[in-house]
Amino acid sequence: MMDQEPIIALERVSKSFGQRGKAVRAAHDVSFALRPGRTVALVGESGSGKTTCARLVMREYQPDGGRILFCGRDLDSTGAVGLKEYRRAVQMIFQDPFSSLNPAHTVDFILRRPLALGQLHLKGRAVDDTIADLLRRVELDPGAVTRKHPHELSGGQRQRINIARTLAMGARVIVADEPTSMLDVSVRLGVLNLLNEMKRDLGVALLYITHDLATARYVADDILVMYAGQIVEWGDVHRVLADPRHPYTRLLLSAVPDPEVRFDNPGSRLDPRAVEAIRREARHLQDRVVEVGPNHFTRHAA
Amino acid sequence: MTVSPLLSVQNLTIDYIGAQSDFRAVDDVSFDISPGEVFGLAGESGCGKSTIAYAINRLHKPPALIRQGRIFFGGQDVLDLDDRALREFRWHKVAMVFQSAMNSLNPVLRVEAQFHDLLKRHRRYTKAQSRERAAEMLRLVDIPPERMRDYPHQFSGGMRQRIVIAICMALDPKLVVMDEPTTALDVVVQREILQRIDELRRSRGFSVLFITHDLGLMVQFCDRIGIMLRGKLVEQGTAEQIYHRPQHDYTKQLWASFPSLHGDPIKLERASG
Amino acid sequence: MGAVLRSLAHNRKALAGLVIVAVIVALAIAAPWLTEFDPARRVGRPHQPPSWDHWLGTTRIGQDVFARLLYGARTSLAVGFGSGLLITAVGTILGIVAGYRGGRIDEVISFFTNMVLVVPNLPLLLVLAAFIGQASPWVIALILGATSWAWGARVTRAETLSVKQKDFVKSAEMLGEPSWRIMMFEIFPNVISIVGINFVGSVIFAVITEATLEFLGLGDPKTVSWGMMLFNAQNASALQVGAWWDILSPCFALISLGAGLSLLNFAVDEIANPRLRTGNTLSRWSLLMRRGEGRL
Amino acid sequence: QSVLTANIEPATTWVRNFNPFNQTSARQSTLDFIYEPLIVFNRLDANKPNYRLAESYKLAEDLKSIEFKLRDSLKWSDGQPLTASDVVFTYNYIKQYPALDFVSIWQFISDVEQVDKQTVRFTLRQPSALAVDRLIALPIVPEHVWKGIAEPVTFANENPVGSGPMTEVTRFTPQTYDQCRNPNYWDAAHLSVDCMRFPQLADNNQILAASAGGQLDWGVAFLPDVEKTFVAKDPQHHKYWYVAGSMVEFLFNQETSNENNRKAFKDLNFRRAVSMTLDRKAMVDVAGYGYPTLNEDPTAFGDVYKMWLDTKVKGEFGKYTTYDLDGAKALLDKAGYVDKNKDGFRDNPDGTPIAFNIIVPNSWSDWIDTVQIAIEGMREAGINASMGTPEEAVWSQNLISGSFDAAINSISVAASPYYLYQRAFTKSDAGKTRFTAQRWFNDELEGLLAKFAQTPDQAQQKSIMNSAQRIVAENLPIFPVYNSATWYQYNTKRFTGWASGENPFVNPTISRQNPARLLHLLALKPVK
Amino acid sequence: MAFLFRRLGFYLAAFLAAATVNFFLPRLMPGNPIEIMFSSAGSDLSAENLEALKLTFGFVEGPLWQQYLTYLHSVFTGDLGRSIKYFPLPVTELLGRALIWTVGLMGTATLISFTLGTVLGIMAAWRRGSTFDVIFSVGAIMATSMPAMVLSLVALFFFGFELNWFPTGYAADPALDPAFSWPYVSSVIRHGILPVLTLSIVLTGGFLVTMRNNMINLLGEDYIVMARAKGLSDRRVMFWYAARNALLPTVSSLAIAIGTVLGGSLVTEVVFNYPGLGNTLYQAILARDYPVIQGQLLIMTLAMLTANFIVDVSYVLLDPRLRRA
Ligand SMILES: Nc1ncnc2c1ncn2[C@@H]1O[C@H](COP(=O)(O)OP(=O)(O)OP(=O)(O)O)[C@@H](O)[C@H]1O
Ligand SMILES: Nc1ncnc2c1ncn2[C@@H]1O[C@H](COP(=O)(O)OP(=O)(O)OP(=O)(O)O)[C@@H](O)[C@H]1O
Ligand SMILES: [Mg+2]
Ligand SMILES: [Mg+2]
Repeated sequence: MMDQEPIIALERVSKSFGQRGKAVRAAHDVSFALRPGRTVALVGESGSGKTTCARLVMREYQPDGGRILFCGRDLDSTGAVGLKEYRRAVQMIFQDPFSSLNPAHTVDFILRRPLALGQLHLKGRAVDDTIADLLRRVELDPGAVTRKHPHELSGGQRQRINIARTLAMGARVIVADEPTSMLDVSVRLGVLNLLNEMKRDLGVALLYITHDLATARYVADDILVMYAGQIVEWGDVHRVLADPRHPYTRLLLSAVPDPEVRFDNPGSRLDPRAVEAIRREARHLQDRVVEVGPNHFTRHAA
Repeated sequence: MTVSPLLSVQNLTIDYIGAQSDFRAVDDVSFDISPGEVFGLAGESGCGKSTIAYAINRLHKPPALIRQGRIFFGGQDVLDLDDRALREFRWHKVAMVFQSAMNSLNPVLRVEAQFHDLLKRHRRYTKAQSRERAAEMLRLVDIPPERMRDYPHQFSGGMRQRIVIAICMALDPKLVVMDEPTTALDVVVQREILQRIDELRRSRGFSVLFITHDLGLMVQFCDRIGIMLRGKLVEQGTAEQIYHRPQHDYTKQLWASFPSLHGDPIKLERASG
Repeated sequence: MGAVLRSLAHNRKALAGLVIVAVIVALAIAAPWLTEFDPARRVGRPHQPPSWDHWLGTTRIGQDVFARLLYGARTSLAVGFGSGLLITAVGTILGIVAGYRGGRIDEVISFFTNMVLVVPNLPLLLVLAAFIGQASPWVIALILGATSWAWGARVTRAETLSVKQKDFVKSAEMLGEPSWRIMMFEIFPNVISIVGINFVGSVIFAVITEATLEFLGLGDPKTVSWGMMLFNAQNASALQVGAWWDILSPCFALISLGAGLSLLNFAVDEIANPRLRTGNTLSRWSLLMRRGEGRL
Repeated sequence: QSVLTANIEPATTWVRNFNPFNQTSARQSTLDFIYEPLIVFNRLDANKPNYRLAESYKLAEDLKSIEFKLRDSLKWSDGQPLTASDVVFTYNYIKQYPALDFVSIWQFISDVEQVDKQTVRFTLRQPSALAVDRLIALPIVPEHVWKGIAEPVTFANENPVGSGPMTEVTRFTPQTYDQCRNPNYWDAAHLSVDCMRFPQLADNNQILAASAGGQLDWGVAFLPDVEKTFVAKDPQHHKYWYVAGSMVEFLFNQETSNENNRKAFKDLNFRRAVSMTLDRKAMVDVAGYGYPTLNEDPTAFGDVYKMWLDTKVKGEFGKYTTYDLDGAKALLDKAGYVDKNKDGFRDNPDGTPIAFNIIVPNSWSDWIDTVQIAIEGMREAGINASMGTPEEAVWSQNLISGSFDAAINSISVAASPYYLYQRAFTKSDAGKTRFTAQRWFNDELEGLLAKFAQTPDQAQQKSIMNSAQRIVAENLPIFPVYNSATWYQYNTKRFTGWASGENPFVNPTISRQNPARLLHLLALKPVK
Repeated sequence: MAFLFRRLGFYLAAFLAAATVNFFLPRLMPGNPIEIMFSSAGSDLSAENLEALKLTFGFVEGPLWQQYLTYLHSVFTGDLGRSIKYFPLPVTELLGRALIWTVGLMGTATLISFTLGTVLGIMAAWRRGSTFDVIFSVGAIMATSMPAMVLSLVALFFFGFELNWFPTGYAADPALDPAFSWPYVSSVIRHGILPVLTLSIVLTGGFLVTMRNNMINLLGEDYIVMARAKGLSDRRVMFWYAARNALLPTVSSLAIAIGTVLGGSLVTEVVFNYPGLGNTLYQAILARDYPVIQGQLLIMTLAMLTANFIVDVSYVLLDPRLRRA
C-alpha cells in the first residue's frame, strides 16, 4: 500500500505559538503523508497539537520550519494559483456539526456554493442533479432535506451534509477533526462508515483526528500518536495498538474506557505518580527514532 | 436484599411545558439506589438523564413540571419538603457534580469562598473553620490547599473538576449525583478523576448516581446500570448483565455501535437511535 | 428570515408594538383624508380648545393641532426611519468589517468607534445643529446618522467576532469565498437580530432626539413636526395659559410612538435570545401548577 | 428697607461685571442706575429734558460746539467730588480705547475741553442740532478710579464707584444680586427705593413664573397671554402697560442678486401691492397677542412719532399701507403682474418668474408668526413668497451684507423720526448696519435730513420732516406693520407711583435702551 | 494593569482627537464665527467698536496650524479662554460653577436609577413571568420610551406650577448664601427633587432591562444551579451569585449610559432652569458663545472619559479574570 504517491506530505514541520520564553511548541518536527484511499489517524490528549497539525495541513497556519509538499511540489514555490488549487483539493470536516453549517441557509444553498465555486461547468438543472446525487451518496433523501435548515436536522445528518460539501468541492484530501465526538453513539458509527466508504470508493485521502483510540482503530490504516507537539509513535494502526512501545501510547491505551476491565480490578489502576512521570518524560524532546517493526516506529528522548 | 434503598425514585414523570403542547422528558421512571452503590444512567443525548438528576434535588425551574411520581430519600419524599427543609436537604444529603463542572464554579469568587458559603449555611462554620475544612477536602483530591485563595479561572479544567468534587465531599453527603462529570476532559484525566471518585466512595461510603453516554466507562465504574430511551427507563441491571447479557433491543444496538479496542474491526451495524 | 417573522407574529409584545406603529404610520399616510386642514395655515382662532371643528384644538396662532399632529407624524417617522436606517447601515457595515477583517482595519475602526462613543452625543448634536443653523429634519437625520452609529458598530463587531469563530465561516473561507461574500452571506444573516435591535433602537433614539433638538429651538420653524409643535407650544407657554391640548398632543404622540417601538425592540430582543422569552409558556405553566396537575 | 425686585435680562448665571462701556456682558443695571446720565429726555413728555448731572446745556449758534454745565457739589458714591474733569477724562479715555466707544462718539466730536470746574465744552466735527442726544448716551466715570485701570476693556468693575442712585452692590451670587442706594446721591431726596434686587431668570417661562407668583415688582419680559397668566393671578396688584416701541417692517432688497426679483422690487406698483397684502391687524392680534400697536402709516411714524405726522400725506398714500387684498390684486393686474407660466403665481410683466424668501431669525417666534401671516396674504394675491429662517446672527449678517431678497426688520425708537429715517436711508451706512437693508436711497431725502440735523428751530424741523415723510410715503421703500410693545409689567403690592396708561408720565420699561427708567425709579414709593 | 494602561493611552488619544475636532468645528462651519458671535452677543455695535473688541478678545488671525498649536497649548494648561456672554468670566470658572450642579444632579439620578433599576431588574428576572416581572418590564418599556423633555415639562407643570409643591427653577433658594447649613442644604434638596426624579425615571428603565436580561442569561449558568444545589438561600444566590456576575456587563453599559445621562440632564436642566453644564451649554449655543461651547464639549468629553475610566477600573476590580498581572 505504500506505493501510492502521497497527495500531501509534511516534512519536519514545526509550529510554535507565543513569543520569547513562553513559546508553546504546538507542533515539532512533524512528518507524515496522506495517500489516496488511505486514512491516517492522529491521536493524542487534548492540547497535544492535533488541531495545529490539521490547520497546518489546511494552510491556515504557516509552518515555522519544514515544508509541505502537494503532489510532490513545494507549495511555497507554486504561488497563488497553486494555493488556490490546493485549497480546493483539501477540505475539512469540523467537530461541531452545528456550528459548521450556517444556520441561516438551507441545505440546498450550502451545497450550491461549493459547486458554483469548484465546478464551474455545471449549469441549471445539472446543479440540482449534482446536489441530489451528493445527498444520496451520503445516504440522505434529497427530497426531504434540500429545503431544510441545519437546525431541522440531527447531528448525524448535519455531519453528512458537511461531508457532502467537501465532496461537492471535489476534495481529494479530507481532514476530519474529531468529526464524531459531538454525536450520539448511535449515529457516530454511521458517519464513520461513511468516511470509510468514501475512502474506498472515491479514493480520497483522509486525516482523521481523535482522542478516541477505538474509533481510530476502526477507520484508520495508519496511526500517529501525538504528545506535547511531537509524534511519539506511528505506524500501522493494528501493530501500534497491539504492541504500543512509547510509554505515553501505553498510558493512553490503558486509560481508554474498557468494559472488560472493571475499576474494582486493582491491576487496572493507574498510578498517579507513574502517570506524572510519563508526562514529564514525554514532554522532553523525543528525537531518537526507533523502528520497532515493519511500519511501526517510535521515538525516545536522546 | 433487606437493606432499604437510600434513594428510591418511583414512577417519576416530568414534562416541559410548551406554549401549546408539552414535552415529556421523563416518563414513568422508577429505580432504587442502595447505600454505597454506584448506579449508572446511560442513554442518548436528550433522553432525560439530566432532568432526573435535577429532580432529585428539586432544582427545576419553570417550565419543568413534575406530573407524578415520588422520590424517597431515606424514607422521606423529597417532593414534600418545604423550602427550608429543602435547603437543609440539598448538598447535605445529596451533592451534585454538573455536566460541565468546568463552569459550575462562580468565576468571581475565590475557591475558599465557595467552600465557606456552603459550610456557613449548613454548619455555621467561621471563616477559619471553613478554611480548615476546605484544605482537608482539597488534599483529598490532590490539590495543594494553598491554592484555595485562587480564582477558578486560574485552574485547569481537570483541577476545577476535582475542586467541585472536593466541595461535594465537604458535607459528607449520602449521595453524589454526577452528571457527565468528565465529558470535557481527555481520557487520561478522566481516568484519574474517576479513580479518585471511586477511592473516595469506598472510603467514605456514599452512593453515586453516575450519568454518562459512554457505556464502556459506565460498565467499568458502576455497580448497576439503567438504560434510558426517550424518557423511559428501558432496562436495568448489574453492570455485568448489561454488558454481557443485554435484554432490550436498544441496549444491544448500543453495544453494537461501539467500536471496541479488542476483537475484529468488522463493519458494525448502526443502532436505530 | 421567515422564522424571525413567524416568531414576531407569536410574540405579544411584538404584536402590540406593531399595532401601535402601524396605526401611527397609517394615520400619517392617510393625513390628507383625515383632515381638511393645512397644517401650516391659520384655520381658526388662536388657542381654541378641542371641539367638533378642531378635534385637538388650535395652536397659538390658530393652526389645527390635529392636522399638525398627523402631518408631523410623517416627519417624525421619516426622520426616525431614515436615520435609523443610516445609523444601522453604518454601524453594521463597520462592525462586520472590523470584526471580520480584524488586524489594522479593526484597530482603526474600533478606535473611531470608541472615540465617537465617549463624545457625549446629544451635546455634540446640539452644537452641530447650532453651527449648521436652520436644521431641517433631513439635516438632523443626517447628523444623527453621522454621530450615532458607534453603539451599533460596537455590538455588531462583538457579535461578528463570535460568529467568526464558528466553523461555517472557516469552511466558507476554505471553499475560497471572497471576503465580501462571507461578510454578506455568512456573517450578516447571523447577526441580523443584533441589527434588528440596533435598528429599532436607533429609530427610537432618532425620533426622540429630533424632537429634542427641535424642542430646544434648533430646528427649522417651517417644519411641521412633533418637536416643532412642542417648541411652539412651549414658547407660547401653552401649559401656563391652559392650552394643554397644544402641548400634550405631541407629548402623547411621542410617547405612543416610543412605546410602540420599544415594545418591538423588546420583542426582537426576545427573538434573538430565546432565554428572555416568557409569554405563553410560563402562563400555561402557572395555570397547570395552580390546577394542581403537577409540582416543581 | 424697601427692596424692589426687578428683571432686565434673562441669564443662566450672574457674572459680576459693571463695566459701563461693555455692551455685551455687563449687567444691564449698570447704566443709568450706577452711572447717571447728564440729561434724560422724556419722550412721553414732549421730549422735555430732565437735567441730571448737568444742570443745563448750551448749543453754540453755529452748531459747532456744545457746553454742559454740571450741578454743584456732585459726589461720587465713594465721596469724592464729581467735576468737569471727570467728564473730560472719560471722553479722552474712550478716545484712547476705541473698544470702549460704543456710540462712536469720536467720529462725531473732535475735541473736549474743561471750561471751568463745572463746565465742559465739546467741539463737533460737523455742525449739528442734535449733538446733545448723542453726547448723553455715554456714561461718565470717575477719573480717580479709572485712570489706574490698565485694561479697561476687560475690566469687570466689580465694585463700581458711580454717580447714580443705586451704586452699592451689597450681595452678589450667581443666582441673585442686590444693588443699593448710593450714600452720596445728589438727588437722594427723590429716591425712595433702598435696594434693587435682580434674580437670575433664564427664559420667558421662568420670568412668567416669577411674575405670576408676585415675586417681581418690575418686569421687562414678554408674557404670553398676559391677562390670563399674570393679571388674573392677582388683578388688584398685577398690572401691565405696553407702550409702542420699535417699528417692525417688511422690506425688499433693492440690490438683490436675483435679477427677476430685483425688477419687481424696484417697481413701486409691486411694492405698493405687496404692502396692501399685509394683514397688519392679524399680525398684531394673532402674532403679537394684540400687544403691539398697529402701524398703517406709509411714513412709518406710527404711534411713536404721532406729533410729527402730516395727515395730508397719510390721506394720500395711506391706502397702500392698509390691508386690501382686492386692491392689491387689481393693482398687480394693472401693472402687468399676471401668471404667465401658469404655475399659479404671478410673474413679471416680461414673463420672468418672481419668487422670494422672507428671512426671519430662527427663534423669534412672534416674528415668524408675523411673516407667516404676511406670506398667507401674498400667496393669496398670487405672489410666490416663502419663509427663510436662518439663525439670528446669520439673518443680521445677511441684512448687512445684502445677500437676501426680502426680510422682516425693525428700527428702534429714538427721540425723533429723524433718527428713524437717518438710520434707514443713509447711503453711507449701506453695508454697515442692518437698518439700511432695503438699500433704497434718495438724495433729496438725505439732503432734507442733513438740513434737519442743523436746524435747532422746532417749527422749521417740522416742515422739513413733512417734506421728508412725503418722499418716503410716496416711494414706500419699507412696509411698516406695527410697533412692537415695550414690555412692562409691574406689581403694586410693594411699590406705588408706577407709570401707566392713565398716568403716562414716562417711558416705564426697565430695559437698558430706555434711560428714562431712571426717572421712573425715582417716581416709585414703597407701600407702607 | 497593562489593560488599564492601554485604556489610559486610548483616553489620551481620544481626548486629543476631541480637542482637535473641537478646534476645527467652528472653523469649518459656514460664515465667520467671530462676526456671528459678536453680532449675536452685542446687539448693535458699531463697526469700529467691534474691530477694537475683537482685538481685545485676542482673536488673532494667523495660519491655522499656529492657531491650533496655541489652542492645544491653552487646552492642556487648563485655559479655555473667557466667555463672551459672561465676560470676563473665564470659561473654566463658568463651567466649574455649573459642573458641581450637574455632577450632583447626574450623580444622584444615576445612583438612584442604577440602584433601583438593578434591584428591580434582579427581582424581575428572579421571578420571571410573574405579575411583578410583567408590571416592571412593561413599566420599563414605558419609561425608556418617554422623552426626557416630555417628562420634565409635565412634571414641572403639575408639581411646580399647578400644585406648587416644588420650586420651578434654580438649584437652591437664591436668597440663601451657599453654606453647609440645614436651610441651604434642604433648599438644595428641594430644588433637586423634581429634576432628579424625572431623570431617574427616564434612566431606570434602561438599567432595569439590562439587568433583567443579563440575569436571565446568567440564571441558566451552571454555577447558579450549583449554588442552588448547595442549599444556599434564594437571596444569597440571587445577589451573591447571579446579580454580582450580571452586574459586570451592566457596569460597562453604565459607561455608555453616562452619555445618555448627560443628554437627558441637558434637557432637564434647560426645562428646570437648573444651573448645570447642560443649561450653560444651551444658553451658550443660543448666544453663540464659542469659547464656552468649545470648553463645554471638552469638559463633557473629559467627564465621559473619566466616567469610562472609573468603570474600567471597577470592572477590573469586580472581575478577577481581568486582574491578571
Ligand atoms: N492560535 C494559537 N495561539 C497560541 N497557542 C495556540 C494556538 N493554537 C493552539 N495553541 C496551543 O498549541 C497547543 C496545541 O493546540 P491544539 O489545538 O493543536 O491541540 P489539540 O491536540 O487539537 O487539542 P484538542 O484535543 O483540545 O482539540 C496547545 O497548547 C494550545 O494551547
Ligand atoms: N427548559 C426546557 N424546556 C423545554 N425542554 C427542555 C428543557 N430542558 C430540557 N428539555 C428537553 O428535555 C429533554 C431531556 O433533557 P435532558 O437535559 O434531561 O437530557 P440529557 O439526557 O441530560 O441529555 P444530554 O446527554 O445531552 O445532557 C431534551 O429533549 C430537552 O430538549
Ligand atoms: Mg444532560
Ligand atoms: Mg407663473
